[in-house]
Amino acid sequence: MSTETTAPARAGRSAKSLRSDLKPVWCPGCGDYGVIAGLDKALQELGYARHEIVFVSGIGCSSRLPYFFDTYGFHTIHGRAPAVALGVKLANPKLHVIVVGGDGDFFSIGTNHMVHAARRNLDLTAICMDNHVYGLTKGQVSPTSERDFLTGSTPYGSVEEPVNPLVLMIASGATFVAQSYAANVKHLRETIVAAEGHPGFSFINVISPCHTFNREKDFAYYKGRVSVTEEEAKHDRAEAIRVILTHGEGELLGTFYETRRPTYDGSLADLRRRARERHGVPTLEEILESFA
Amino acid sequence: MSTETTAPARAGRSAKSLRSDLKPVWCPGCGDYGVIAGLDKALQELGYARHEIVFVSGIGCSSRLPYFFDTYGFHTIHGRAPAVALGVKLANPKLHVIVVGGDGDFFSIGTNHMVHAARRNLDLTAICMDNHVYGLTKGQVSPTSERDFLTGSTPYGSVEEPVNPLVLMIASGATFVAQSYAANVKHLRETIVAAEGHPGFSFINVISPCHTFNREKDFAYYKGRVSVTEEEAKHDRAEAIRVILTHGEGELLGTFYETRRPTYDGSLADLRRRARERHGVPTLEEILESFA
Amino acid sequence: MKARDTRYVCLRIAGEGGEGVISAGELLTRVAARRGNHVQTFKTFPSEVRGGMAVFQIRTGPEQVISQGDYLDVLVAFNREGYDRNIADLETDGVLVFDFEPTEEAPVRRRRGVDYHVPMGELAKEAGARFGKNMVALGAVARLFGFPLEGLREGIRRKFGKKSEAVVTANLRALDLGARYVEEHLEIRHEVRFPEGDGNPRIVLSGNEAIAFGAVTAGCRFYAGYPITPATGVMEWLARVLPLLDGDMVQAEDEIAAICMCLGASFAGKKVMTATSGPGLALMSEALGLAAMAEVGVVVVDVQRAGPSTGMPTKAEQGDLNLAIFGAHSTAPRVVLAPIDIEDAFRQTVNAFNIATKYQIPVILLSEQSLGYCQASMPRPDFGKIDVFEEEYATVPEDGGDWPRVDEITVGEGYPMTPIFPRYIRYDSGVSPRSLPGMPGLEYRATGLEHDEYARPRYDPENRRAMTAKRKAKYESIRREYGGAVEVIGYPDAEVAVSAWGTTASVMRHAVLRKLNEGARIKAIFPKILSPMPDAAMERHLSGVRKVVVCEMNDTGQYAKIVRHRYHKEVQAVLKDRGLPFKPSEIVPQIDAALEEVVRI
Amino acid sequence: MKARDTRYVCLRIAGEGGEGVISAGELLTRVAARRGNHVQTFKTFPSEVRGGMAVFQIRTGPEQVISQGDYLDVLVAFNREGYDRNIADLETDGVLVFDFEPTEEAPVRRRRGVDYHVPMGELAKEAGARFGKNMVALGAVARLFGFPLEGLREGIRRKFGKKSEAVVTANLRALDLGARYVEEHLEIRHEVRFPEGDGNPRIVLSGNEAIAFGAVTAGCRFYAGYPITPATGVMEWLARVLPLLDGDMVQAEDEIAAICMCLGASFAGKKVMTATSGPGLALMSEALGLAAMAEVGVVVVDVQRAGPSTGMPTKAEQGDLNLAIFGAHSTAPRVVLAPIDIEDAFRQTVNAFNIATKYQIPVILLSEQSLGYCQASMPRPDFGKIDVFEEEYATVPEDGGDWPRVDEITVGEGYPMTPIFPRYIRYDSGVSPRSLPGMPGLEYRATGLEHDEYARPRYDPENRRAMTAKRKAKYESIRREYGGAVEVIGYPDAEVAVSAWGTTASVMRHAVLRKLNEGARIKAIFPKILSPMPDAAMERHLSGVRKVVVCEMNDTGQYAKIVRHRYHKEVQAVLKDRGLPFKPSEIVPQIDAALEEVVRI
Ligand SMILES: Cc1ncc(C[n+]2csc(CCOP(=O)(O)OP(=O)(O)O)c2C)c(N)n1
Ligand SMILES: Cc1ncc(C[n+]2csc(CCOP(=O)(O)OP(=O)(O)O)c2C)c(N)n1
Ligand code: SF4
Ligand code: SF4
Ligand SMILES: [Mg+2]
Ligand SMILES: [Mg+2]
Repeated sequence: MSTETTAPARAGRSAKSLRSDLKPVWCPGCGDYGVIAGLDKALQELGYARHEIVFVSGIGCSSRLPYFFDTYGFHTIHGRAPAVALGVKLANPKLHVIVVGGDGDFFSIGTNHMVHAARRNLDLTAICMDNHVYGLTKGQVSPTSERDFLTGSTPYGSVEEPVNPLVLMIASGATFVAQSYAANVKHLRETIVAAEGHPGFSFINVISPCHTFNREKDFAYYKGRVSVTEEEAKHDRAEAIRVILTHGEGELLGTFYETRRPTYDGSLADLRRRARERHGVPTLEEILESFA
Repeated sequence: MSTETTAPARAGRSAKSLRSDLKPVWCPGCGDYGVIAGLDKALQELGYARHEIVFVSGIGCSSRLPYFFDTYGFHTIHGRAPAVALGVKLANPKLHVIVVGGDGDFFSIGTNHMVHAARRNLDLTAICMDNHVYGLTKGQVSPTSERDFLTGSTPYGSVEEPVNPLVLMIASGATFVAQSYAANVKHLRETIVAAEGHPGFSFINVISPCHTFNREKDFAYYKGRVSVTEEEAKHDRAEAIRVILTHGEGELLGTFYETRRPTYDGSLADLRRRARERHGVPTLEEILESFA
Repeated sequence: MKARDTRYVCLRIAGEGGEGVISAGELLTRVAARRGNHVQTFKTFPSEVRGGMAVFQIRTGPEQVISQGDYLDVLVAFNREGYDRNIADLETDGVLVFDFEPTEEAPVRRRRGVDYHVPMGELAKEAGARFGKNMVALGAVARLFGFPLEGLREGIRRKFGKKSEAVVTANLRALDLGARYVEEHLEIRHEVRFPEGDGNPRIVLSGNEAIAFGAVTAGCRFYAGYPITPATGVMEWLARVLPLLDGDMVQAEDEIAAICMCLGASFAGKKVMTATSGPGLALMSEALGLAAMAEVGVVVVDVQRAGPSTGMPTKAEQGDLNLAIFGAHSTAPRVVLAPIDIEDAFRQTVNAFNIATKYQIPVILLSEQSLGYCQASMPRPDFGKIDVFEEEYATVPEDGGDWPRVDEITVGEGYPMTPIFPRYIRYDSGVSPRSLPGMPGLEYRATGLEHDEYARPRYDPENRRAMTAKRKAKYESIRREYGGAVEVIGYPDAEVAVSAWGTTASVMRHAVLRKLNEGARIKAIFPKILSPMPDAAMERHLSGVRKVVVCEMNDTGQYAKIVRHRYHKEVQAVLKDRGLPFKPSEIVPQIDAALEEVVRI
Repeated sequence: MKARDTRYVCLRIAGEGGEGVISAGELLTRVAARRGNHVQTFKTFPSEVRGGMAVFQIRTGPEQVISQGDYLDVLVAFNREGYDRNIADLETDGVLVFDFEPTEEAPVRRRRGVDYHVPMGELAKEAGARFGKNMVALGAVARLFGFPLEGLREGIRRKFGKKSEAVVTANLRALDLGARYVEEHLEIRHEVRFPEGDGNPRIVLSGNEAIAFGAVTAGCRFYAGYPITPATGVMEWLARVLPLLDGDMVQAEDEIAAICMCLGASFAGKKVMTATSGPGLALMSEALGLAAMAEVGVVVVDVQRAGPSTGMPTKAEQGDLNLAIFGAHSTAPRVVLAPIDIEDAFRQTVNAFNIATKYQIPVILLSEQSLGYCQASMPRPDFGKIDVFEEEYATVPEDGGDWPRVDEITVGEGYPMTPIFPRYIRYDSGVSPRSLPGMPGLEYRATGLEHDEYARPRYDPENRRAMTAKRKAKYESIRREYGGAVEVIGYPDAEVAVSAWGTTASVMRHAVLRKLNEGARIKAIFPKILSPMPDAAMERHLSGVRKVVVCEMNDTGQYAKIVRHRYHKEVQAVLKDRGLPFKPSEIVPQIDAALEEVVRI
């Protein structure tokens, strides 16, 4: 398959947008609408054919996203999207695989898979719609919620230190780590385009407010508290972590870390090539002889 | 219960050592023997009563450790020891809970629980016996194995970047992070004593060679390649990570990071106290009235 | 087959998610119970947070309400969709209250019955209550069906008082506007009236609350869980209450962590619980095996929802019976209970803790979406009459005496003979007294490996046989204790029986009482424990029965197969897998058919 | 009941883990097969990496070896413990070769039979082969039982050649010293002889290898797994072979990731497999539900081991049948197969892929510890005769024509009517043609939510009913295709039948053939698919049967209950849960008892 094959014309399909006809089920004003917009723009800019894109998601408000694009998609189970995505990408490395999900999906039940996807440096982009709360289950504390956060499951305030997704992903071995914001569609688009251009595991944490269950942290709250970093992306892990951790009040957007190392899919292709060069490509009959 | 109550004398119990009569099933020369020795010495130095110690482990050669101490223990399932330990500690915060396991147990199947235990800063000590390989299942690649490592599951060499347990634990929020070595029982003992003295989640990565399945990295290999850091423990996360990552060849022992913040058990005790102060301690009958 | 009991009223509100359908319904429910009505409610809402349809239904009457009945007496439709999707459930002579414009293509067409148009949205705007449509509706409903407004006013004050006076005022205004609209614009042309309360204020609990409260009553002081619809309510209730009782509620990182935390706390002496739904129970399968092997008690609540996989998370199904009974590798004894209504949920939860504690075994409590979200009035429990099992721990033998004798198979070659605490000593009951970490002289290591009586790993065949038998013995003890746990209604010698589990049993009870009233010779058989099955009692009650009608909310008849295969009975399996509970009217004809057939034979 | 067939020889080597028991055994096995012997082996070793007892057993004869037989003809004991633990299994007139000093308190006491002391350890030291005890033993065995040394020498060269010439030389020296010791010091006083090979070199595979090779044969090109005893062999074999076939083997971070990676790769067009054991299968329960709902084919191998929980990881049990069949929340269709021997493992694996691919469904292949680690000779498969199912994908309608018509229920209100690819179109078979990511114009989103034919989330009752029926129809199609998949041996009109699954069926076959030889009127019934059960054929073959002897390696009779409950047969369940497989001699008396009883009635 290749980009030359064009999809058949279809009634109702917009010439450029990759959006599907399904209306998002999100609350009006949900940050995730901004993420859709940024993604759509980025994908148009990248010129990807819709049949070459695969959105993989877990479960959560945010994980509903694949339905709203007229591309391939796999709406899987809670927390497991990175593992499913690995299978998709290795089965067909030509596909553009984009993993989307929420802060709970990625950094609570899904942490193990995120850490290992980052470590392997599989060539895909993971976009976390971080609203610091469990949206779909109607408001419980999430691993990115701040201390003292009041929710249905923390009626006396959370006593847990939030995880910093950016730091965790850098520590785990992600090779492109950025933060963006649902209300800054331009920045989001640019960041997604850059992440897609990066060969390896790219992680974008998108601040995507849930004004239904995280009322304080709505768009108004972020107004004036969000700024785009002036600094260049660091190539040094400790340095990048320093930039993130020493940033004072407010939220910093930007690409904090970027480095190149062999991708997992690339290394495996290389491994296959090396193995076959050394041992040849056996027929079934030849394999049988190894049992003789 | 308290340390004053002394356990009944028992035939065969050594006056000081906390070791049990069960002979370890490990290969002769396994690094884990050193870990037992260091632990035994540290526990004696700390003067803990055996009935107040609980070893919690997952599955692996290393996870067999609880049998070899005559204390309480829970030999659970693969990867889940940190979660079980949380339950033990919260049920009875007076207990000294020590989680032990292997690199696979902690950083492959168990990653999610390790990250969140660190984040919560539960007051316990986790000791990873890091042999960079799966011992019990007879030699497969582990998340801490180096690239190109040849094992049963990587006959053409591993293509994955190893995870750095120290960096990952610091990034996750552990408040005491150290590395030690099975052959340096003195350093190990001191590190364990310090970790136990630290209120909060302490993580010690112990290089513990498996000469059976990671033949190259035996004690001989480490001889001369292991040094104890001269630097003080950093209180700054980025700094600590820098020290670990910029260290050149060889393995560095020492405490890299130490900080104080509220422990999970402490915060929960506080939360309970606050809640009861505000709302009182209801009887069942009073709770019933909330349904009226 | 019309057997409407006019003393009961069933009212449904249907609207857009976010329009306050649920909260209005809950307010009405609580106020009704306070004045002494018996009530039972039912709700569904879309898994989308906003949008989609939300439905709240309340059935109320002079006696304990045991099912939702068949048809609605009143439908309150906030919009066209609410009408379209629900009108079929309204009695032909029922009352419709609606707020939308009927058009020529889509008229509100009913042959009989009474319709009232109330412009709820408009009135809400008028009241300045942005989201007040639901209160307008309540006001109108109160006036239309003779429900005292004062109770509702008081309810609004209690409910919103904590928020702000402005909210209270706006809602009160909306309520009054609704009532006033009825007074001023509508002529009452129907008979339906809310029943009078008997003046005994009742308590109202949802299934989730009944379970959470049951847990606390049984002594639960540690809960770890992970949010999941429709079980989250259990966790959220306990998050508020446990700290007040010096207990902890931990939101774990996932379901595997949740059950493992529980096992740790149970090992260290707490009574523990976790609650989840099907996907979470599936994830807990491995750890449930550890609980069985290490003999650590734990109560796991599964508030079932429609699967498979994520399925329809806000819809009802009784689909997890197989997983609950069989979802373990190897033989890992576990107990399965399934409450049939709110009061039963409370009592079975206490029971679950007693079994888990006494037998050191995992107990799975199968609740359901339609129970978890359903609210009902129940009598106030008498705490003095509730048995709560408290464990006796092992002690160190006095004067340095020996531990209780253990069998010689436990003395394996190569194993040290130092006398240590025989944690897994084989008594006839299969249960061995345990110690808690912190107790001096009783150290041992709980383990998921096969082990001997001293908790030492052992793989030899003799030991294996002995320890497998030990764990099995425990299971048999439970069977002895609960062998008679079957509820039977009707004629002992009936040739047609009906059977069900969970909430379907409650609905079926309704249908059976109706048929018994009509003089039908039938009986209903409801096992109170689903694993181990109370075989002796089931067989006794089934003997002589020629046909069993089994109703179940799943696609394959998981329970029907037990009755058919285990008891070799001819089963007429009535399966409903559409995300919604049974109605009595769907069961009655099945009983009729079975009766007819048996007569024919 | 002595029916020893002296053409077969069964030899066991027992020693300390790490003494090379297994590798010596495997060498002997392979060399025997090369000279045309039929062989089957069995091994156990402690889960501890070093220490504990290791046992290797080889049975060889002139025809296909279908079980390990009852007693040993030869026992080679490397030490006292090896003797003590195994001597009971040696034929009273069997041959013992041992290396330890009998003492007065613990003599080597046998009434009949021949004993040879061979100082293996000492000779190994003499040979300068540090770990050469096993080769000394092989040399002695070869000389004692007439096995050509040259084959073993060649085997040693092939095995160690890659390491270094020094290793080869040391091992060869040890071999020769063993042989020489026999020649010089022992007088041969026994009859047992290794059978002659027929000169047709055979292939020898372990169960794990047979499955891995079957997968590759069926077209598997993606494997993700997590190491676990006793399944790791599947993964390690594929790690070597898949890259050569341009496929990938991924060691996942855990079992949940493993199956999810497989689902992703399957969705994108690969034939996929993962292999695990009980604890891993338990962890995969949730994702298996996703596979069923999203209709993504996957083959999951469970090499069962003794549980519950971690249990006895190196010991055998057939304990996961319930979990395999029922381990899902809600109704999640899945297929369960269980090979009975090595050749069957190969063929059933191909079969599993065909079913998974054709029906887009998860298939669980239940292997066992005693199959995974057992090696056996099998005939070379004829690849031309093996059916491998290849999928036909959906295509875009030509000339912009319409998609195939779908039923009107799929047109939900509020759902856009744009004609999109009906991925889950409801055909009678329940199977819908799919597309792969990368195929233009056929975009869709696979999903674990309930959905309509266009793969759009939908929760309404009508759609639910239709889609549940669709998934069920698929299940029925499989039942139709495999309804006759039952192997039957013996008299069609026998009143006594025996039945079993997995490797116990293979042992049982041995016992049945023995009884049939003796003229017993019995039959054996082995279903070749365990879920969905081939009911039609099972009922046909069971009709007229008055008693069924079911043998099974678990504590509760998971399969026995199926036969008893599903087919209403009187079942004599013979359960063995001691970590070790059945022997024919344990089955024969059960058949006798059943025969007697049926005659008596
Ligand atoms: C195994 C499992 N556990 C729990 C759930 C319930 N659940 C669905 S989404 C979700 C978390 C939602 O939070 P997040 O990932 O942050 O996404 P958001 O809704 O905020 O976008 C949970 C706990 C589930 N579907 N499956
Ligand atoms: C759920 C589950 N998966 C897999 C296994 C098999 N298993 C046992 S230990 C182990 C890993 C051992 O490696 P590590 O944790 O590094 O410990 P080591 O043996 O090296 O000390 C594995 C994969 C298991 N017991 N349970
Ligand atoms: S609940 Fe929050 S995250 Fe979910 S759709 Fe609404 S605003 Fe968005
Ligand atoms: S295999 Fe390795 S880790 Fe395991 S006991 Fe032996 S040396 Fe130690
Ligand atoms: Mg979120
Ligand atoms: Mg290891």
